[in-house]
Amino acid sequence: MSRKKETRGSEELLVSRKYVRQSQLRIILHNLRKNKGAMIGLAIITILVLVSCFADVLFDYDTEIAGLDISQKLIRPCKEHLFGTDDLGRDIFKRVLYGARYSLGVGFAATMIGMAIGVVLGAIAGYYCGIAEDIIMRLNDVLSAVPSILMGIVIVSALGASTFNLMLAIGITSVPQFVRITRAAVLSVRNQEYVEALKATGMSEARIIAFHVIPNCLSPIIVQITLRIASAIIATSSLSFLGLGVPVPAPEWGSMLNLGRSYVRTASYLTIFPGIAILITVLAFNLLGDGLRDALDPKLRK
Amino acid sequence: MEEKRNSGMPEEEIALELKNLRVKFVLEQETVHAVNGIDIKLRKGHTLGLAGETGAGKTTTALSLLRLVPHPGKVECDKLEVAGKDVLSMSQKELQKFRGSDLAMIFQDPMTSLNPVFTVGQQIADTIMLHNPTTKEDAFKQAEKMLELVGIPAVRAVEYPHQFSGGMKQRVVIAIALACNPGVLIADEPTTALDVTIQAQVLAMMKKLRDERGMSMIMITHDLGIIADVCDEVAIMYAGRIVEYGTLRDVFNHTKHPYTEGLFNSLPNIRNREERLKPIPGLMPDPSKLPKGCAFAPRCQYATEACREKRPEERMVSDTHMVACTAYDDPDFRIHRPEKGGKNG
Amino acid sequence: MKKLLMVLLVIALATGLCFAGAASEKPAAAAAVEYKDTAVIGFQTKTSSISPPTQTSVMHRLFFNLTHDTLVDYSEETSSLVPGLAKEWKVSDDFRTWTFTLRDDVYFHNGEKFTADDVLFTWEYAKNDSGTNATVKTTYNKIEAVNVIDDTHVEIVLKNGDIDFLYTYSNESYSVLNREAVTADASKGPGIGTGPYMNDEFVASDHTTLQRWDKYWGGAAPTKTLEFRFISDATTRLAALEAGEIDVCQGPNNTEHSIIRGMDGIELYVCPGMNLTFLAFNSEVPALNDPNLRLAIAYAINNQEIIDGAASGVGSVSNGMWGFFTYGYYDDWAGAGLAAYQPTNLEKAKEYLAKSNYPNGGLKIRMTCNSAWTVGALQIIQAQLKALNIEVEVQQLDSAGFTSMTKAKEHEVVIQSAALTGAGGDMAKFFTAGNTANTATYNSEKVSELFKLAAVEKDDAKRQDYYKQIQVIIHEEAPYIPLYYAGTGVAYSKKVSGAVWNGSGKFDYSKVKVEK
Amino acid sequence: MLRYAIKRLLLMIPVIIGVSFLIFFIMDLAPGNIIDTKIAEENMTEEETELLREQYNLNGSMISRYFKYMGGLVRGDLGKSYITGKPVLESYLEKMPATIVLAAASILVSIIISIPLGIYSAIKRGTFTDNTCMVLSFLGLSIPNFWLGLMLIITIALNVKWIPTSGFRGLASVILPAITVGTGLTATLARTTRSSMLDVLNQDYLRTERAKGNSEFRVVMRFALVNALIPIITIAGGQFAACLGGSVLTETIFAWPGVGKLIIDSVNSRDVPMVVGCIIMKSFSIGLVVLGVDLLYAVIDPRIKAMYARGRRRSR
Repeated sequence: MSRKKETRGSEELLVSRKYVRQSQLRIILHNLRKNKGAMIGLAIITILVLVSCFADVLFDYDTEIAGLDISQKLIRPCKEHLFGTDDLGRDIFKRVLYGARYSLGVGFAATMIGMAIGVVLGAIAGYYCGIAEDIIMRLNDVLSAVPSILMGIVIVSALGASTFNLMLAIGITSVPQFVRITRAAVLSVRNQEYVEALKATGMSEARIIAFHVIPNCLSPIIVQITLRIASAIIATSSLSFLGLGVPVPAPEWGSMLNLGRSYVRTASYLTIFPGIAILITVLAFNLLGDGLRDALDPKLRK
Repeated sequence: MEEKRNSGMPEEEIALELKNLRVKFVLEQETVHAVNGIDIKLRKGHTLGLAGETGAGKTTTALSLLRLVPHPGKVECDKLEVAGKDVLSMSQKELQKFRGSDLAMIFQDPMTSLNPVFTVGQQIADTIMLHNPTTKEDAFKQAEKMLELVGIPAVRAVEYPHQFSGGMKQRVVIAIALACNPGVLIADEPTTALDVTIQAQVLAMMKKLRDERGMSMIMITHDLGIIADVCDEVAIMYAGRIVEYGTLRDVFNHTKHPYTEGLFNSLPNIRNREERLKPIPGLMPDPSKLPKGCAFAPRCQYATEACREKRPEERMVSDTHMVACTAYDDPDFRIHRPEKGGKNG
Repeated sequence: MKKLLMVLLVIALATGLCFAGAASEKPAAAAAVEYKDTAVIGFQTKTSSISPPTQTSVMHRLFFNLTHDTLVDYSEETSSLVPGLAKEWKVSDDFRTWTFTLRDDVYFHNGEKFTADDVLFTWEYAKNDSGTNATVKTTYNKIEAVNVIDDTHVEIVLKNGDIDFLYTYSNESYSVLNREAVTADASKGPGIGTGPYMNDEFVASDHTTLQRWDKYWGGAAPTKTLEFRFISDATTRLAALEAGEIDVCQGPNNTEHSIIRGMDGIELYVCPGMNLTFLAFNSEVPALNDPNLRLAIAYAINNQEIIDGAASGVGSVSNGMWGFFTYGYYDDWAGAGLAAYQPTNLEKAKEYLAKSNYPNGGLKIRMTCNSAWTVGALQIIQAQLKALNIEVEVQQLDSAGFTSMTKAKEHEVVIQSAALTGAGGDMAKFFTAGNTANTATYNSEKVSELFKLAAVEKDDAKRQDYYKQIQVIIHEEAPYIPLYYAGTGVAYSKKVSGAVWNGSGKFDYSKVKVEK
Repeated sequence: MLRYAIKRLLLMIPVIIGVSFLIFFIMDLAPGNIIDTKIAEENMTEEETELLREQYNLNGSMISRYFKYMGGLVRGDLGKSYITGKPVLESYLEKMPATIVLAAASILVSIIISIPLGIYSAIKRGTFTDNTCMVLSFLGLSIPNFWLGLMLIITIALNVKWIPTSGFRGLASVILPAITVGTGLTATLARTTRSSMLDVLNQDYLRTERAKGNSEFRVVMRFALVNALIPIITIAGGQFAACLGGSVLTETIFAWPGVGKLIIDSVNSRDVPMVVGCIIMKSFSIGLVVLGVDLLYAVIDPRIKAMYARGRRRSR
């Protein structure tokens, strides 16, 4: 396909080849780096991950995180306790930092579980119209009818209360969303000519879906991921109200929100700081998600 | 609209005048110079053909006339007058009144140029309501009349774009453009997306409407056949500049510019089957890194050192024929393509 | 019989202090004070029925007290039985046959006159109706026969004697229903009673509206309409009171007591409740079937710290697994040669620990609770027991999961709260086998024997002594560790008067009035 | 069109059967049953618990209880609640008006906030305003419902006399709950609006509209928005359907007699007929709303109407 090397006019060829050599990944990273928002998001997430990993080094779990001291109960934010202390006299600042690992873990892992199942089912439903689509979509409607709290009660009681089971419970309740989003995206991509062309080349259906159809539906999926992370972290607070959250006394932001609930008027800082932590985490994931989505989507590229 | 046509003033002779149009798109890594200084003078009732390969800046020129160049394009122009109005100084309000009534445009791809969720009749009536507001029913009736004019049965006015074929859609686009009887019509490769038979019908219909209404028109295309069929004058564009401009006879029979010669050589000659095609070597230059001197020099068989250094000025070889090529500094320079039918042939 | 009343009076005086302010009877206000014709009360636990035999929870009994009457009433101020629909009553020597003289000026809300036949009908209807509450059905099954002597006299014969029968029978769930009303409309009929207010509107877990019954035998109530709004969130309920939408806010958050005291126009009334929060050690778990270990834990736990930490200080320390207002209450442990659990005594705790199977601790105990409030208490106990090197794993379940675990005896230690009543016999359910409340699976022939004896002991002193012996045994074996009585609070607008607040949470609104 | 609607309604029957079985199965899996709820209230002896087991025939297997229940369901009888004894359908319908009013008001709030935000950030793509709009839309999702609800009550309801703090008392009382639920939905709807507007703004026919002489405002708000409506309606419809299932936290905070609180309370007290009945009704109403949204597509986009006319909707 490439033209015979032309002596004259060679510099144009060199010029136009500039785009060929850069690999797809470098272009994506290049665009990502350009997007300031995505960089801010990435920076916050790396800080959070670092804090989560080294929390054990920073704080000693038993004394500073779980150790309670009633005499230090409900102190307003001051020098020693930046965020004040909670109703059992524990320092909120340390608990919020330490809690990063739980909320980040639960939020991210639950969304990944939901995405893994949801995207696969959604892709199949979207690609193979007809019976497969009807079955999967109807099962999906059935699954989405189960209230998330009931799902939490059953999973936690059947498998015991642990952080992983909490992730499983929240993950499963976010599957229907992913199935619907992926199906809609795959449906619109499936009719494109290039999918027929690929079929014509005899490529197996699985490969077509995995390497050509899904990558083109990444945009709505990434948006859904970032949204689900937010609702996953918030869901832990309603689940921990019923005792289904991360086992006490772990300082998970959702459960801290829930514990501070009856102090909204008297000691609002009990809920404000975990709330802000959740807001920052959710924003970071979304700025990164947006940046990634725009970098990946050729249509939107300048 | 009536009184403008028959006033004898010489200016009225000029339907559209454009002086030194320059358009560049400023991106992060590079700046794309799409149009590098274009002058157009379109006389009333005449049709100017704007020819050139893709990427020569034809569509950008057309959009600049309507001041519709999308972000991040930067338009600079010394003068732009249409039907005696200075378009450059127009406010947004005035521009909106101007577009569609004084100057209208037809786009290349009919498949995507019509709003999918409104009926065809509605879209035409909408234009009418914009410029000469009347009752809804009346506007719809006028729309139906327009459809008849472009050869579509009025009864289909209530149908949606997806129920029309490519050719029919282009007729609707034309109907929309002509709904308010514009003085000047710009057609940006109106038939490129259509197959040949439909192409001939659409062109015939456009010519008939143009002659009936005495409309002046700019026909943008890369197909020299269409230019020969429809246009009175021709402008050959290359890398954002007009390299040759003149009447049909000037450019077709007394070709001066090597690039124009190259274009003609790329056309198969029906009469002489054995003749070998001589395509122009190389590709259009990268608009962000235009070479010094003549942009065509790297691909021009007659290119001299001077061509690569100096930017060619525009030279009048007859009162109606202009060429921008440094080679003509040497008076007896000739291109291989023979002249046909002497001076006035 | 008279002696019985005397003793009850003594106990009542001992606890009377907290009720002194109860009846916030306004001093004779200026003559021309006008009262609203509607009082609005915000309450916190949802109700699901207007038929007395079907429900026994405190909130339901509060409503039944307004809409129905029982033959005999239990007055929480004087902790004694007072005449209701029966003017007077007498009992046979073997405490089996109870004869009542009924009032003849009582009318049901549908205009029917109240006669002895209605007492008979209520018994027959409740015994067989599927909706009747299990405990109510068991009590009615203890009755052998109801004999109507004439319109104003009725005789209730029990299968076997029970001195405390009237205590149980005075419970609002045994209110009298009207034969005609219930036979006419099975769902609305049981809602028709003889009380000061009539059932008007009832939307489950949303609101209940009662209208005044003008022909009430005890004199018409001062306020025409009582509207009860179910507002489950305490903070919102308090805000509704502040905004003037409701006149009474039952059970505000303990955490918000401090703000309520600062609000003008609003009073806060707190009284040590009748709900005892306690720990129960499942004796079927080998490690926990060791009194020394349990005593060590009892002495190590600091109840006051739990109250401050988990209940914002609203509550009072409890030193015995017995209602302080319940008949036969005994807490003079020093007198009995024992050491009280509270205030906390670490040396004694270590002493008992040394004698236990885990001399230096090192064991792990799973403590389970069923509500978000008690999780805090368990976390405090978790920290306190570190002193004995005992590791506590805190587990929270939802209420049905919790009871199914305790019923199946799969729990180790649980933290619960139970509403105690005035009847000594009522405490048997915690200490005798075959009861779901016996979460400690405690079974001692001595204690069961003592309870049986007490149930039929005519001599009051002997009966007191039996209950004392039970409490001493329980104190030494410590199957349960009492923690604290959660205070019940109520916030109400200063314009409200005539309402009677009491510890059990079963407030009496029959005389409430609200100034304009 | 009608044939398509009927087909979708018929398709709902297997869903409802599937839902009823799944919920029955899950409720059986959950620890404890109705008797444990009653025990939690007050003490019972062994005989009494045995008596109750008979009454609720809990001794039989879950399958037998399920078929007995389905027998009733086929005749349209959703059974009676274990707790109140009232028919489930009656209790559900009693809660429907409040739920519908809250759902509609919340969607209204979500639309009023999200769509302008989405369009504005689509037009100003990549600039600072674009990011701030998206961050604003995000606040709703990251602030927990109960916290926002309580703050609204304390700050607004206490100071503005005509806005009640809680309960379902006329239209004024729906304002605060609707804001609490609505802001939670803005994140999703604003993002969808933004991405679908971005797709449409690239289309050629907008250039035609501009060339006709339309003002930029009309081009965006009339011609572009109409074409971008489909994904927006899908998400808004989905959110309305979800709200029909009630929002537990907001109903708890505002003492709103909604379906969400009813379902969760029934789950907590293991009132199986009420849970299954309410969830069936909930999925039924959600199914209707989703069908309504699908039919709405045809009204907006003639291409889809054409597909409906051919019976099976193969693809959007």
